[in-house]
Amino acid sequence: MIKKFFSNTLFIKLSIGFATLIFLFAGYFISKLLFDLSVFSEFIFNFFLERFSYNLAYLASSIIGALGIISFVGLVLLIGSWVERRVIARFQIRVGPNRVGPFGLLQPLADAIKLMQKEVLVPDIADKLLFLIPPVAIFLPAILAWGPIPWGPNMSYLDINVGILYVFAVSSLTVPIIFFAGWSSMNHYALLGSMRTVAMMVSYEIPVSLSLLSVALVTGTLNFNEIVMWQSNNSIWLGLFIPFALFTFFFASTAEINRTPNDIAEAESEIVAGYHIEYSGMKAGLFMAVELGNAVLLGALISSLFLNGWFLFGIENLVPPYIIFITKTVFIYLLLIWLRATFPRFRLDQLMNFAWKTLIPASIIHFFVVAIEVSIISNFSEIPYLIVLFTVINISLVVLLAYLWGKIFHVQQYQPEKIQPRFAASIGGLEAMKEVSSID
Amino acid sequence: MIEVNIYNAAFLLFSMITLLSAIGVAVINSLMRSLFLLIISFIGVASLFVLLSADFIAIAQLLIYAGSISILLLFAVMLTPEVSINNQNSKYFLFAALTGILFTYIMFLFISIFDINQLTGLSLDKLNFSNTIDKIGTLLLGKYIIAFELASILLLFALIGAISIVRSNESDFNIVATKIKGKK
Amino acid sequence: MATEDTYELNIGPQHPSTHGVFRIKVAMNGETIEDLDMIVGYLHRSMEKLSEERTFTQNIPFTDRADYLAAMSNNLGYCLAIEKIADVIPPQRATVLRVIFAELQRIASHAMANGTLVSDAGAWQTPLMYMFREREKILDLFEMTCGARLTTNYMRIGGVAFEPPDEFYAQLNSLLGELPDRVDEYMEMLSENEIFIARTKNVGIITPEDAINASLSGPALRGSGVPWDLRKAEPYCGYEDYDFEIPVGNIGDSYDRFMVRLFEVKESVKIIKQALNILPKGMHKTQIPLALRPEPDQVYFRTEGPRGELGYFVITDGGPAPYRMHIRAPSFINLSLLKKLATGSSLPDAVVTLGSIDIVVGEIDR
Amino acid sequence: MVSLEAYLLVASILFAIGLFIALGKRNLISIVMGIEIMLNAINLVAISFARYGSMFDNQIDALAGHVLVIFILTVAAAEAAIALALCVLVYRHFNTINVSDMTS
Repeated sequence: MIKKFFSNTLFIKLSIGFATLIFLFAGYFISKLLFDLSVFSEFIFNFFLERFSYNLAYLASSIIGALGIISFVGLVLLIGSWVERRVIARFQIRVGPNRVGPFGLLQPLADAIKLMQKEVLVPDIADKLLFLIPPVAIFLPAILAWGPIPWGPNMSYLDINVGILYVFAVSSLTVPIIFFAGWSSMNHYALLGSMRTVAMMVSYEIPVSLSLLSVALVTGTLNFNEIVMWQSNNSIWLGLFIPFALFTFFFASTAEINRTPNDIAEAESEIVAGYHIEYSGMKAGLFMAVELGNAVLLGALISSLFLNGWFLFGIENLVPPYIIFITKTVFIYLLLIWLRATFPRFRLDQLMNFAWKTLIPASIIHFFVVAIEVSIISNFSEIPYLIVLFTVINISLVVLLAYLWGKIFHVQQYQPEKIQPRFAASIGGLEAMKEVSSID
Repeated sequence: MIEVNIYNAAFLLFSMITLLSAIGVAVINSLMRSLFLLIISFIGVASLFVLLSADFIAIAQLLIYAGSISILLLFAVMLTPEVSINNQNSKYFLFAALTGILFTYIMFLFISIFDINQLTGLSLDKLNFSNTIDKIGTLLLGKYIIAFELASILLLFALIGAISIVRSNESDFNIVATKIKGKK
Repeated sequence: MATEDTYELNIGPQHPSTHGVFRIKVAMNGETIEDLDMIVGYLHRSMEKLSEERTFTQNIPFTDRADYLAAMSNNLGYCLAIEKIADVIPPQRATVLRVIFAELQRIASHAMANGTLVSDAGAWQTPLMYMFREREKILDLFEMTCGARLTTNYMRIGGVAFEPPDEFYAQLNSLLGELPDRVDEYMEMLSENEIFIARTKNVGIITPEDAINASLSGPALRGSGVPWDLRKAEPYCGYEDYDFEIPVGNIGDSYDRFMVRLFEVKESVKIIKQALNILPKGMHKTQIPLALRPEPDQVYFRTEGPRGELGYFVITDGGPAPYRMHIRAPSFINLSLLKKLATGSSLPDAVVTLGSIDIVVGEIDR
Repeated sequence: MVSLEAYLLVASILFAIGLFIALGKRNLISIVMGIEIMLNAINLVAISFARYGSMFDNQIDALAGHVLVIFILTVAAAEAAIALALCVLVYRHFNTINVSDMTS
């Protein structure tokens, strides 16, 4: 009887309903309790300041903040690879990892354990020192760049005035590290991959910097918090106001972090794995983890620079702001996964041509346009809705230009009906073969 | 006696990183390894700039030295293969070492006779500014505008010059080489 | 091979885009391929020699392993050759069943070829997985009929081994109903995809003259615009009774070869539908002597496999085994043009070209 | 608070190391590296004087050292580009970038 009741569908529905209610209540209280995490770091700082010296308090609070960021990144690396594999599996009509733990959630852990058990092979002719440093060193820029990210009000670890430049400078440190990884392997594939990386990153840093420059121009600051506040004060998302900068930043960043369709640095069908071909075991795993972390970092950067950070139409007063921020980040990350599951890869020369002949000139022109608009806005600040007007103009311009670009350059050239195969009957059947001349 | 605090510890750490990796650049025979150490030395100098409350300059140092000039050096090494991998001393290295030691000694003398009491940095603290970027921008586009424009022209010429030097074919080079020889 | 300006790179024998244990030794100058050597033989199992020791029927499993992605077509070619030399006439039902299975195999093989081509162009296996969906259904049909998915060993001298079960026809009909939609889906997904066009259009162009001089066949030849299909030119198995078209490409680039394969899938669907309509009742196999001893003779019989002209050259000396057997493997001959196509192109283009030629190493090395 | 002396000490040692590299190495690229280290030392001196200088009346003048460093960075970038282009050119001509080999 009791057994029958427990197997009843009504019971299951009831228990699910109760669980949801309890979860909602608990979530409400927890969110009230954890609304502003900066309270805790302030508490720790004051605790140490009262009992010990300022130095110790400074050290303790900074270490705790760093641990917070590192633990978040670690969590991202653990769950992110599961999310990526699972979502891509859905795209590919598969199930994905589903064996280890509930829904396969422990699969990344199992992978890590497996990778750690594997032998680390060092090629005999490799430069041993330079071979062993990069897998560890590549974590430094990946972690350091998380510093000035604004998680919420009062919740950025490095609230510095040069935030954008800092992220840009720190992430440019990955270039030599990747180069040393490829060079020291003494493998031609690795060398090809690292030279590709260096060439790509150097080229695509320019559009990235130009798009970030237009962000700085509009907001008048390089501080992440102030950029987020500017967007909420003017009640406009920068991604809407300067959509071309958003596109440039997104596309060029996918080239910088080696995501499809720009993952030519480690194109597995061409140069097998690129710069980390000779790394085995956990060392290769570290490179892959950093790639994943960089993808999430890109999501965080875009959501704070272009998508108004932790603000979301007043919802930030109800749920903790960092939850909103993480949601936006995850959204961008899912977009990256979508791209990865869908697109083939560009060729190196195509990407280079696109960077130098299209993206950089367009970015420079866009920068001038933004400068003119900003000066108009600052000179006629008494007119309301000027920003909205320019937003509409910018969006329509970008759409129009994209349409024209596609119209002029590609659709004409490759009209589907022109490049489709013909049927032999329409060109004269097998007799048509005789027309093919000059057979030796 | 130097007080033990975070600032001093950081100074010691960063200056040690800078100097030791610079010494490594001088000592190590493999050019790639010394290049790696050179990048670390650049990063150390950038960290020292942070300690000197020059945030913008620190980031610029990181961007230009560690991010760009090191890449240029890497490209140069890759474009001059095999023969360029070693980083050995020339026959003048004893002379060079003597020069370095002499220079350091002279600088010690200068520093020791320097009246340091004027330069405490406390007056700068009184000026009380939190953001150097807009001040630097005002200076660059105000007082030093001509130098700024000249620097941009210099960069442009360097860019064009570097490209034209590398792209020039052998006959052009011969002309340049004969001119240099003629000057000798 | 490598000069002062170049360096040597081994693509393979372990490389994701050589589709097997096939090795290309490349002299590269930067990203450009200056010279290349193709080295085959890593999968050599000496089938042609081994077949001299086995009876004609025992040799059929070898043909499964030659082109392991098109076992049915290889079975068919071999059996037709032996039937011609031994004057065995299969029953009508067996011939129609052979057509059905050969065309199903062609669809499966083309799905694999196109999927791996898109993977070589850098898509993260999504199109490959989509195309595997149809291939899996076809392999299910094979398994239902003869118990094996890949190495089918289904055709026999004088017919086919087994009668398909009853549920085979229902599943086949539902598959035929959805296949044209699937092909349209791929066309929507890939043939107008900017990146895919940028990667494959004008890459690895084979002119019709080159194609004919290098004795290319199959989609690689038809992609160049040469309308040559053995099913039309030298019909066998009653192909002359079916109504189907031969798609040919425009300029002979990788994109054209890809599209020709997609269109051929549609034509194969048409053939299978017609074959199901005319499928007669009766025996699926004639009785042949256990040890077939044909008169001393020689025969070269060629069929249109998924990769091109699949020929079997068999010499008999009156014994129960072939005196000599040679397989004209289409992949091997198609591959011969790679050196010309890849020299001077970049590494990614060479990979796409290799993928569009669609080699199977089991057939190359035999 | 570390005094100005310490920074000057570090800068002078760094400069001496750079001098040693620039004078005592065979490889042209090493010499360029030495020059970069020397420029770094000079930057350090400029910034430390800007930080510790007490003769400034207003904020603007206090940052003159920073502006100097920006110009040095510009010149360093230009110099590195030209010097390394010359290295490549020399390599193409002499097939070596060893200084002592080139003199003979």
